[in-house]
Amino acid sequence: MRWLLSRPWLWAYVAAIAVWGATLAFTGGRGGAEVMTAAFTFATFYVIVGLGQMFVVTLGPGNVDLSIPATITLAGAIATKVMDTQNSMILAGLLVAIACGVAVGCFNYALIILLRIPPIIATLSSSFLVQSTAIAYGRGIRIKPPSLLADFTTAQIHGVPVLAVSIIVLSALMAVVLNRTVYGRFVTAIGQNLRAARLAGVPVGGIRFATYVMCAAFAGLCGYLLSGFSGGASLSMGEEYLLTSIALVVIGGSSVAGGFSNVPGLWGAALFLFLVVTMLNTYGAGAGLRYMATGLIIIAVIVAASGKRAVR
Amino acid sequence: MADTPIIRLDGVQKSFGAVRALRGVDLECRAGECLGLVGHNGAGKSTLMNLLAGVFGAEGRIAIDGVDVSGRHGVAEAQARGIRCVFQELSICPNLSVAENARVFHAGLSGFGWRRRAGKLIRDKLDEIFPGHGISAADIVGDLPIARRQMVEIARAFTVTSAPVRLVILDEPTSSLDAHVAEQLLAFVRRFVAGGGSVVLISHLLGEILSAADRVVVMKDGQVVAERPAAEFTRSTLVAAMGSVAAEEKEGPAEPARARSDAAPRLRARPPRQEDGRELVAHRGEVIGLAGLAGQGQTAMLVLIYGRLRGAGKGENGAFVAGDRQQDGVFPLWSIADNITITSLKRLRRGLMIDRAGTRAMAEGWRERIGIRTPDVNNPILSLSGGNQQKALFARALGSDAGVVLMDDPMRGVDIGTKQEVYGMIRAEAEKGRTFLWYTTEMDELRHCDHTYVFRDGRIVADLARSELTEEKVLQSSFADAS
Amino acid sequence: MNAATLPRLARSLLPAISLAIILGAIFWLQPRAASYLGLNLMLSLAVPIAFATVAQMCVITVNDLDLSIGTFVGFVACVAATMLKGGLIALPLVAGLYPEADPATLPFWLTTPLVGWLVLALGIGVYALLGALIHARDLPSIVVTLGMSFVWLGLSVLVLPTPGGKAPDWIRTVMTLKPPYVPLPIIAAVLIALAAHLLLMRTSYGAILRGAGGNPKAIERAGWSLLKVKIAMFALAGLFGTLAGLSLVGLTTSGDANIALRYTLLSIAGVILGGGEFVGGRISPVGAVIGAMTLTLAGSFLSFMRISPDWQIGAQGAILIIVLALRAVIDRLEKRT
Amino acid sequence: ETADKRIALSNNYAGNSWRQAMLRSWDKVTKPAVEAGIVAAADPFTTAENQVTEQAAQIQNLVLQGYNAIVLNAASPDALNGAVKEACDAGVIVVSFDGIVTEPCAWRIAVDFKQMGKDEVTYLAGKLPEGGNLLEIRGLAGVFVDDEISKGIHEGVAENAKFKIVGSVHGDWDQAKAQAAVAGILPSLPDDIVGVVTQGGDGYGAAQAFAAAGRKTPTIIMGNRQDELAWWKEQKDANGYETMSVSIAPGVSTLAFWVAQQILDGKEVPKDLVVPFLRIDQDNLEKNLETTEKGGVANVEYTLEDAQKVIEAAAK
Ligand SMILES: Nc1ncnc2c1ncn2[C@@H]1O[C@H](COP(=O)(O)OP(=O)(O)OP(=O)(O)O)[C@@H](O)[C@H]1O
Ligand SMILES: Nc1ncnc2c1ncn2[C@@H]1O[C@H](COP(=O)(O)OP(=O)(O)OP(=O)(O)O)[C@@H](O)[C@H]1O
Ligand SMILES: O[C@@H]1[C@@H](O)[C@H](O)OC[C@H]1O
Ligand SMILES: [Mg+2]
Ligand SMILES: [Mg+2]
Repeated sequence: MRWLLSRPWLWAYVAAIAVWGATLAFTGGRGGAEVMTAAFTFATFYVIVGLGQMFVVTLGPGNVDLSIPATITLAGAIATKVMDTQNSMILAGLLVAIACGVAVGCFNYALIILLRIPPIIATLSSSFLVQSTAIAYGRGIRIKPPSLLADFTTAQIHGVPVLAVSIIVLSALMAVVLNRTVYGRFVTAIGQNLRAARLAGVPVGGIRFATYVMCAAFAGLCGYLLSGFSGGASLSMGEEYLLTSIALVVIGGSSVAGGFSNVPGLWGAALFLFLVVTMLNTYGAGAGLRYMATGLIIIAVIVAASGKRAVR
Repeated sequence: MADTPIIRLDGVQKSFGAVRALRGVDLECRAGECLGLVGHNGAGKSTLMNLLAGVFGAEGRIAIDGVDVSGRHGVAEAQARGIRCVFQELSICPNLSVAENARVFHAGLSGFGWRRRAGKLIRDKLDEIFPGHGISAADIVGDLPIARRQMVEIARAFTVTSAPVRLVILDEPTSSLDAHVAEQLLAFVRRFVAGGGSVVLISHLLGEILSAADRVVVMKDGQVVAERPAAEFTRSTLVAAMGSVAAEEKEGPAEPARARSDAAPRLRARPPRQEDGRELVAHRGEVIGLAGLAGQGQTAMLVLIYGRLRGAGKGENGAFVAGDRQQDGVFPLWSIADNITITSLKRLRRGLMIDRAGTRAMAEGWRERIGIRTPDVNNPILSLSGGNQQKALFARALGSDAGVVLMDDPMRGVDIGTKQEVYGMIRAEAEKGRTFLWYTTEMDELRHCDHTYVFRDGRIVADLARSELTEEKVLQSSFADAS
Repeated sequence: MNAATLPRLARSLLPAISLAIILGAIFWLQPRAASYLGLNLMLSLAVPIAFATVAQMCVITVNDLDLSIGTFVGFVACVAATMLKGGLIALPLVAGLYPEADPATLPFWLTTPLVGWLVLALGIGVYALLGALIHARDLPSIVVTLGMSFVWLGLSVLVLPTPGGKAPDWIRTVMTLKPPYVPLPIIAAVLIALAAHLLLMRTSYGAILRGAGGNPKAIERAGWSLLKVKIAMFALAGLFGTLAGLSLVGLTTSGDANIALRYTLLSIAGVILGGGEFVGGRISPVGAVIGAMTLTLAGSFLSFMRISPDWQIGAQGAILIIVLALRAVIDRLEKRT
Repeated sequence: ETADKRIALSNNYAGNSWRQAMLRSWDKVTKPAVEAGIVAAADPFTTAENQVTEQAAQIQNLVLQGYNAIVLNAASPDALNGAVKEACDAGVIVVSFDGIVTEPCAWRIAVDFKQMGKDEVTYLAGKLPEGGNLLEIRGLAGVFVDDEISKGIHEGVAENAKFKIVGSVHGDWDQAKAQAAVAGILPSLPDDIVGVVTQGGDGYGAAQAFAAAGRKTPTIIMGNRQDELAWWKEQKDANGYETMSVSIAPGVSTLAFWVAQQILDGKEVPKDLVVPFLRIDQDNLEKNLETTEKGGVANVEYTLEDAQKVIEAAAK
């Protein structure tokens, strides 16, 4: 119990379950399992980008990647065009999407390191360029994903989305990377004290580079899977991931000041964010009330979580 | 003295979780006296001073001017009653100017022309304590080297506007100052005390305590274990009172000077601003000293060499022991073990993953070897006292496989017992072939060096073998023009 | 003579240099812009952005970030376009309750614009409260203000479900003033910069406010209340945000919930462009205002360049990069000397 | 005579297929017009972030650049009035379309969005005389178009009491968003949803969400996007699925272009013009699908003659 209470991610799960319960209270318990299925389905995409964003945020104050939405869009557009609905090209599409992310990541880091632009502004500027590339390349034309990819991304076994299970495995892997590998330790060290990290022998440049690239690669992966899931890429497909990816990291119990983060919280936060919208839709709240409630609930969760953290 | 003490503590206790920092301390500070406070790292000195300054409360009785204020003693009250504190970890705002930092200290410094008044206030005090300080009131504090920052903070504590200054607590004020400036400070403390003020002086430099204090209080494990007039202590009785196991420092060179090897040096480096052909040369197994007044480019030299060693990649490896531990050393969210093992992680791998048993064993091993005072190496690093944090940083460097260890005035805040042990370790490691580059502001430590380079204004101005090393020579080249 | 003063001076001049360069480029591309009318047109929208940037700067001073300033400005605009002109009855929500009422017969409390002022004051109060909350519970401001951005947006949609309303005439009059010789936006920018500079850089309490960003512990140990500092800075942000909303609605003449979403990132970029830093209380009010004007002009510059629509968005990114790269170049040059 | 006149397109958003088709149509029609010397220039401009303030600044810049007319797809019907007024005062003709502005000095080429929403319900009433439960997918909150279409839908439902809207979500005119919103609310809705009323760009996402939940696909109104039409065709061939599709044709930008040209030419043009929306039904689905670019939007472009006809019709 003590162990549980001291987990930083606890509150994200508590909140998700509470919101889920509130939804069921309205429907009289009907559709609980289906809501969860839907929640896992969509939380999956949040988590993919959340993983990358979390590592970036862990690098310390001011580190954040605002180019995620544009990267998702570009990777989705390029991948669907490369695959051109052919099942034989699925793997090629995946590689292209990830390569596209890697390229954006390299560009981001080049701005940060060569031009010494603060990451927030660097990634914001690069997102404009990437979005333009996506427009010039795809011109907003929607190409259907290969059927196998569409099937894989939407497959369910007994109501359990296959994609969600795959990403849970990926998350577990990233949790190990964060906590048990030298890379993960180094990221956390840089986030706490950059100067000290450099003087303690951490290859600061290399680690930061790897992290920005990894984050963009995850965004590329998300764009690829998302275009498979929703029947093609669109120019606006990444939009909602801008603020969501940041909210996920922090609601999940990681520190925005860097140097301290955890993976399980991402899932709690992702489920929570999806379920809040579902709950408010179910209650039939108008747009105004819905926005307000969403905001207040986010604040409430962070207040509740902070109370616990002070005790620790 | 018949008058009531300015502040009086009775059976004060303070715990941080499981750590009992103070276990029933009685203490009195009187007007017109300098109280010296010594004790090993983690003895509870800083905790006690925080208490006096009202930073936090504690169990037990606190009386100011004979009035019991237990439970309602706070920073504002302490200041109103003329109690000031220069904390061990710097407490000034790096983004503000010197004058603005003075204003922060004085709520009354406001209204039209406050900046000019604040500037004059601090400048006058700096002139008084540290003649020739070279600090302007408009300087941004963050741009100043650490020694000057410390000078600003000390001077600020003595400035007066509305509330009087009666008791000033100086928690290791000289740790970042060179001998010359430290001398200025101690002289001022004597003058201040002579004028009826009261000072509590904490220092690990026993010479300072013995020369400046009237009365000495010795703390050990959260308790006062001895309290006598300074005149009744000698260096050795003081060390004995602290319960330090270390033998008293030997005088003079510990061993005969060795001739420098003719083999190719392990590294050579020239300061960027050096105009003549002088350069720093280090061989395997040597301990090289970097001396001079504080902030003359020694740290920059170390950082430069460190960067070059890392850039070179394979072969040579450097490890750095930070002196400014908050800025350059400590990872504040991590445990002691994590802090010690970070530089050695690549060695402590099994497959792709970090070997947990291995890291724990390493941390435990160093806790014992270097005597870090903590029940558990998995406690947060910030739960350690300043000196013990410093020991963890030593463990980090000595525990790595680095061939060259760069030390940036690393003994700041380390107690005398530990120092002796660390000196021994450095010697032993050097014998095994490691090279040490050691910047220090303490004359005594240069005696442990095979070769000493004196820095002034970012340049090497003297190059002394161990046999040539004397205090006069170092001081002379530190000040005089290199002619 | 301190060795550090020279680089500092160069860096503090940098925002002004960027502004001059971009202005020069515009005049070269479009000589017609170099006129009273041209400057007035190009810079009028810089006024609300400058206010928003100063608001953001207040929050950044104490090491926080405000992700809600954009929606807050939108909220103020919606309130100003409704209640500040026509009182409560100007709200579509309320008007629905009195379908056929004759305005003349409605009670005072339904028609008085005082309600609008009250709501705006409450908005600033909420900002102050946020500061208190963030300090008291040691919350990450990014998340709290992210939450608030939804709250303000929701409130705006409630106040004004579809874009519309009408700005009070006096705001419109003020914002369209045509003073002789110097266009209004330039006068306004100078005044904003001056006010913020005096407030934060010259007053004695301003030193405390900035010091709280540099070393909060030191401020606390000197006996100041960090709670008060946070409240003051957030309330100031609310005040400048309100001014941003009012000046914006004076220019657009009507409100829209989504009107200023962009201000959030724009204001952050403005502060950085102006030489401020995210942590450590290092800020420059004059720089921030110049930064805001540079960003506004960057947009004009682009439309004068006539880039293919596909790349117009990207070009905005490129401009940001180039202006900031200038900083790196000067830094490098400095290091070499 | 407009050979020396310059026209600019000020567009607030380019991030969806409809807007991209709109820009392509503009290019397709105006390039030849410029080459033929009908006008001197017809340059398109798009803002980066779909923001009123950004577009206001853009309009001011276009005025500075000396364009004679600005064709405007506005981010807000009211909030650009200040900038539009300044343009008019400077002698610039402003013609707004799709996202129209209310400033009296500007021309408006409006689609009756309210009617469009109402027509959706009327269609359903004809097809499903029994009535039943409906799901509404709305667009982006706080935007005029969203509000108008939704109003029309609700009016339609009020007139057809046998229909009931049991759920309403915002899909922001985006397939993926609509899919997520529908998937979230579906489990809590009754099993017998008979129809989904939409705003365009969200029908395919809704269909996906129904399929994922294992529910029977109701009659989903489509919004002329090619992927929606293709899905409809697939279903039609497989099981005779019936629905209709309706939206504004992106090519309306070209109508606005000609209208601006006519005004510059000195023609008397009424301030308010209405264009019909583009509706696709069961019988002309194939024909429309054929002419719609893969991944694009069903479209009509206008010629000068078409424009003159529209103007004449309005003048009567
Ligand atoms: N003084 C500084 N203050 C803050 N950030 C800095 C400073 N110097 C460098 N950085 C940042 O630290 C990062 C790493 O810089 P740099 O490449 O010099 O590190 P490094 O230790 O040499 O790493 P590597 O060994 O991998 O080359 C860069 O992102 C840079 O922006
Ligand atoms: N904030 C804290 N949380 C937990 N433990 C603490 C805290 N501050 C001090 N301690 C513990 O209290 C004890 C006394 O620490 P203190 O800093 O007073 O020692 P000190 O005598 O000043 O040592 P040094 O000479 O190294 O500065 C130490 O064991 C330290 O670990
Ligand atoms: O007119 C609308 C257009 O502005 C939006 O982008 O997509 C849906 C359309 O109906
Ligand atoms: Mg101490
Ligand atoms: Mg010391």
